[in-house]
Amino acid sequence: MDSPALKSPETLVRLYRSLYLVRRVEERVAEIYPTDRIKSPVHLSIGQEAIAVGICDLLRADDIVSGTYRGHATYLAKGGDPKAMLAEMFGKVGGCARGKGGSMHLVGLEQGILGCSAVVGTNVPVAAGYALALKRRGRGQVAAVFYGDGASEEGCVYETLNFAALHKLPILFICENNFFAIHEPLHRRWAADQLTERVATFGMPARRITSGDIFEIRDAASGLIDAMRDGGGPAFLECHTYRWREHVGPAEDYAAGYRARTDMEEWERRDQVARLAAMLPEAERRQIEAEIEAEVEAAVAYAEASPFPAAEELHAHVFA
Amino acid sequence: MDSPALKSPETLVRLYRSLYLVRRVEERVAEIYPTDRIKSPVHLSIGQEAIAVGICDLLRADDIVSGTYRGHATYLAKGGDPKAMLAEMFGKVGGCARGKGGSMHLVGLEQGILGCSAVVGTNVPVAAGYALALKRRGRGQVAAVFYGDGASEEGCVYETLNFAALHKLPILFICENNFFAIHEPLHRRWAADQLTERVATFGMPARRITSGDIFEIRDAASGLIDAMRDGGGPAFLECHTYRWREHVGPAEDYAAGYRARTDMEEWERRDQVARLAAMLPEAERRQIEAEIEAEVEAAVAYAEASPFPAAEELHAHVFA
Amino acid sequence: MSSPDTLSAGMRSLRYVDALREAVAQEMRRDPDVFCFGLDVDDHRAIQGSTQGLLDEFGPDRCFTTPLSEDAMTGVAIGAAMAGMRPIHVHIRMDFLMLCMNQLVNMAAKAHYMYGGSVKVPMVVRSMIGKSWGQGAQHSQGLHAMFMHVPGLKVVAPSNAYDAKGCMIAAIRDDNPVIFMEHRLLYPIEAPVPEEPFMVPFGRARHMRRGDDITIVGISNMAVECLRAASLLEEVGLSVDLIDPVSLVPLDMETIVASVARTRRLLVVDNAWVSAGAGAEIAAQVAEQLGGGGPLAIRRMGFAPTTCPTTPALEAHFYPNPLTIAKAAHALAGGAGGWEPDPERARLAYQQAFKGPF
Amino acid sequence: MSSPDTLSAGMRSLRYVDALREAVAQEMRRDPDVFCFGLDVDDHRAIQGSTQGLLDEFGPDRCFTTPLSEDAMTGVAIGAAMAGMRPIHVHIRMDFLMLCMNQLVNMAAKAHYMYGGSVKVPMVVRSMIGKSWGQGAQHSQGLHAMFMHVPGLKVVAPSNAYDAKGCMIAAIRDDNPVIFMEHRLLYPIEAPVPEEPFMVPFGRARHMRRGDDITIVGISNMAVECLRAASLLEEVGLSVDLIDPVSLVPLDMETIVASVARTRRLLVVDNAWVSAGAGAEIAAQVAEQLGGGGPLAIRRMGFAPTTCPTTPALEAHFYPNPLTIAKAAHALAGGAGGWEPDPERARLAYQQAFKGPF
Ligand SMILES: Cc1ncc(C[n+]2csc(CCOP(=O)(O)OP(=O)(O)O)c2C)c(N)n1
Ligand SMILES: Cc1ncc(C[n+]2csc(CCOP(=O)(O)OP(=O)(O)O)c2C)c(N)n1
Ligand SMILES: [Mg+2]
Ligand SMILES: [Mg+2]
Repeated sequence: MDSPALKSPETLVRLYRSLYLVRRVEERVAEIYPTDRIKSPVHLSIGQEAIAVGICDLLRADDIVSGTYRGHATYLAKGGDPKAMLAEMFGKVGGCARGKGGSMHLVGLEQGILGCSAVVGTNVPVAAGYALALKRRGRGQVAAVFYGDGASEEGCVYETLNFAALHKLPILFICENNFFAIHEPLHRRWAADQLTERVATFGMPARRITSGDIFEIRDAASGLIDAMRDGGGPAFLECHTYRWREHVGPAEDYAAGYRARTDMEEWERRDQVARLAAMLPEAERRQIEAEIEAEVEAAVAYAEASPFPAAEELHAHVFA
Repeated sequence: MDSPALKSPETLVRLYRSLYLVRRVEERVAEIYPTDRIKSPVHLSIGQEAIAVGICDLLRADDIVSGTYRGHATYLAKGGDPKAMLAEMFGKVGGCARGKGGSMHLVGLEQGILGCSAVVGTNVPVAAGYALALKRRGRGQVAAVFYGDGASEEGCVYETLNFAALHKLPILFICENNFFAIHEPLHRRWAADQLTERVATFGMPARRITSGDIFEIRDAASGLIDAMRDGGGPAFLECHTYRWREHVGPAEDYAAGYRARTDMEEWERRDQVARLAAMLPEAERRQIEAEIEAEVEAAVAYAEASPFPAAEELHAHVFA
Repeated sequence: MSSPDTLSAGMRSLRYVDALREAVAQEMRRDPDVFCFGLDVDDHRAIQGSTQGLLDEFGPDRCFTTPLSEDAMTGVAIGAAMAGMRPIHVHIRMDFLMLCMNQLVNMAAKAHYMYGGSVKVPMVVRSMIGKSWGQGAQHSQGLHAMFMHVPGLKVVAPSNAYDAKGCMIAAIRDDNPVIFMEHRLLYPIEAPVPEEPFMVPFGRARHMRRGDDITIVGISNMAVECLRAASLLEEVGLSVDLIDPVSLVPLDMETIVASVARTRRLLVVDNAWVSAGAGAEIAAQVAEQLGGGGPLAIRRMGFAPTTCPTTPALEAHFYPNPLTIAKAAHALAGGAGGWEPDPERARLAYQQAFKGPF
Repeated sequence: MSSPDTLSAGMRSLRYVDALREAVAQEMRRDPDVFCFGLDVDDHRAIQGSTQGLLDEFGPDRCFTTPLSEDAMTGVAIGAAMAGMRPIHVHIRMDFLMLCMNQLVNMAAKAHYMYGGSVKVPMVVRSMIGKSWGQGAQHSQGLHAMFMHVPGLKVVAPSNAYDAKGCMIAAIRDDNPVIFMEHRLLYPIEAPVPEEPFMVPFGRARHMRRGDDITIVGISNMAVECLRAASLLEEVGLSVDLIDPVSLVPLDMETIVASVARTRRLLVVDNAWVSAGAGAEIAAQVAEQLGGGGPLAIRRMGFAPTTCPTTPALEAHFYPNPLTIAKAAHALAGGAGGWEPDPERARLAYQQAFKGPF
């Protein structure tokens, strides 16, 4: 979809700003990682940013997102605070979870970011429960839940799709299909490549987007989300994408042999960060980038400066 | 399907014998139940016999079936011993599980009957695991697993369908759709009535049979099972049916108001026991019935006579 | 704290099941964020009557059944709770909680902590323990010990109608996930219960009987069975300090330890397996706190260390009962060997307590 | 019983992870019914190396990954086991066992019993406990207590390479479901291990050190941490009787009780929460058996009663360590207050033991 509205200058700027922020935060994390100051496993989404960014661009501040342990993009695209994110990864008390959650459990209720989970699939029914509350509230809010192709195999995800459709919950399910769960390719896990068709049998609109094109993703989600706000019930998007780095950690891992670098390179050619950069006037692009670089450095500085939690914090927050 | 082969006199006799046995055992159970000699909940399958009977008729002695807590038909149709079944329900040591399992946990490994389970859906992956072993053995054996429309909603059942298709396991999934889980109708549990279509997306043959016709069921299963023996992988049948009695216990429950007796009556008109009875020469039918009545009475007598297990048995069988 | 023993103004005698129902209905009236869902809560049987009337009064948005999807439904409860609602998720058997352990242990128990206090999970998970009449292996388990093991979950096991109502209201108003365990055989038993809403605070054990010779702790329905045992023991001159912990997390060890400090004898009777069970925790804490002070006689009772058999011939030996409890207490108190309470009297006492089916 | 301490003929020094791998490979060679499956067992990382080489040697029918479907895959293991195969189902984290509790508790543990002995379920469920480096809430749990609670499951927790190999072979040959818990930080630690297949019988505790002043029971990796604590205690003249139970079900209480009968002091250190945990069971049994004989000093240690935080600033206080263990033991043995073992020496001893990452 290349409709002019979707490429309005404002939209372009907003999308690029968000894409660039996610990309740069993760690249900085990867740079810092070998210094051991980040005391937490990191699951980078470099290469996959367009999905979270494209969809979150359509969400209102009072909408809700739910992501996974690979949730940096979701967190940032929904307006999460890079300072709180970095401090969390450094294990500092200024972190979004006061240092108790680390990279896999980013959270930001004020920005509508439900906490991420490290147990694959667990966030999906939780997001549906939140959507149930949104529906009861009747203010047209929606939830968007992101999960991987691996998560789509978990029983609770199927159960959730049925329940969400049955109760016409305002929730958009987004399967980020990067063809791998850790190092295991789809063909060792999926009997048939018909996930989207399967989800459609629960009686909800379901679409597969294979291009990785941020405008196509955003456009597809747009109609679905509008219908949802009016009580139309849930919808599903399967978005093909590719994880450029290793499953966990900052490096590339093509030498391991479980996948070919050429596969990545095909996706690299479609890189939405570079694509949108090229669509912007040079000066404007530079200004955005400079602003974001400053924001990222400020976040790192904040994380460094924030203290570790005091020992007594261990016993806080067991019960509310 | 009314092909002559399927209605050969031998087939007719075999099917009627099995149908009548299941029906009469359950009717006897219902009669005995109010005397409190059956010290176990009973989930009668009266009205649903044709599915188990039609499918088990195609199975070899060394094939495997797996049923549910509503498993009397599965147990008997696969050649389970009515004596051991009745004794089990009476809590006697002569029972198929030595009185330790009761009506919900009928078992008969010698006849290829995997133990039934009282936790809905749990038997499905277990049967697939057995099928995995059958495949490794390479003797053309198959497994048939029966479960309800309610069970189809459990996450582990979806997970199993994917795994079975992925590994081309020799297993026939049969969903006995009687439109209710306890008292809850489908429309309060299913977002869309597309179960069969959904299962097909796992890449296995999937068919819905709405007639309740034992020949149609048997015919549909026949081709699927043959293909399975040759390594064709799993298949799925959704069979519509109707539970005539209450969910658990011996009585009817139309007065409760959650379903109409007229719905049952429509199914009663299609009753396969009566239908096949009418297809048989009178004398032959009478003889079968007399033989089975005797078998049922012998089973009841056996159950009565069998002793209760001795107290020491409590501690037996915790570990193998 | 008022008590379930004495009928005073504003009280009626109420069955345990009706106390549960009344508590939920009153809270749903008070707070529109409370809702009640789970398999079969809205059918004519209404979970043995414990959800009767909720659908009529509050409509299908606030009282609804679910697909057979316990795992996801638990996640739904958690998510709704995070959004500020107060779900009551009902399971007709405690055994079925095994299907949602992941959500309960890995999400519900941990969310408040691992998100640094930024979310709360105020939900109630109701489940019933079955017994007898061929419930068998998969319909009879009391699995509270597993929940006691995991920080972040509260666990309640009321043994009478008064506590059932007071604990249910407290559970609904609690800002944490509460595992609320009921016992099927307690449902028909009546006790005086106030009409007004009230809370039974968690973490305060209830003294069901005062005595000096032995401390008995009875959990869930076993509190009732211990009461019968205590009356048998009275006949041979043994006085029992009988404690019902009411809530297992938080656990009122102070009351138990104070009692055992006097009696130096402890019998814990649980409606569950003994190994790494609630009784192990209570016995271990007592031993930690009082073991240094001299001899201490401790014993635990619970399910036989087997799976639960269906046949009554074996099931009879699977559970503690007033007779076996009384004999164990007698032996622990150094009573002369060979005491055999009249089984008829034990059984009689027992049947008087439970009007329900066996 | 031979032991992991002395290198004799036919032994080499082997890492824990390689001992596991060797045991599985040898059993797969011996018995074609043994197979190994679970998420990622066949990738190049091979579960930290513990399944390395199995795919090459035995092919994809006997070593294969699965979809992310832990619940159904557990059912698959059970069904295959019922059919006479011997599955080894691998989970990279013990936390993920919460996804398959229903199959483990309601099917695997019960099948032999509830089908009257007519089926067996010979399966091994391997899982690893994670620690440190931001594993956090959902990647660090030791949940063995839940399995100890349910009759029908065996539970093993080897703390060294010798026991890892011997227990794994015993587990594979066992006709029952065995929950086999490993600790990630033990993987690189070496011990002398025979080349030949051998079994370490379940239900026999291992005396890691003999002493008279206090009995310490250390579970899983805590056995190693207790060993360091014992050497610190030696310096102040306290001799420790250190016991590694090796298997938790069956549990060798005889050895533990005999030791405490001598020392009258028991410290149990677990790699898990304390409440209703393995330590509670051990402490309760000791109190039941020895409490009548005079004063008894008992204490349990384990995870802090909180969710596991990721930040090292808090995680450091979440786990027992040689320092806190030594101090607790010292206090329990009536040592004068205020003893502070040199933290540097404690840490040193600790690091010597673990070559792996923290
Ligand atoms: C329930 C569960 N099983 C296994 C794991 C181990 N694990 C962590 S990430 C992962 C792969 C998930 O793949 P996918 O959902 O496709 O997400 P991706 O990492 O590709 O973004 C696995 C298997 C886990 N964390 N939780
Ligand atoms: C996991 C689980 N959840 C709930 C129950 C309670 N229960 C017993 S039978 C049943 C209905 C199952 O319906 P279905 O699968 O359609 O089988 P049917 O009884 O109609 O043959 C339910 C909900 C259970 N036994 N197990
Ligand atoms: Mg993926
Ligand atoms: Mg049904």
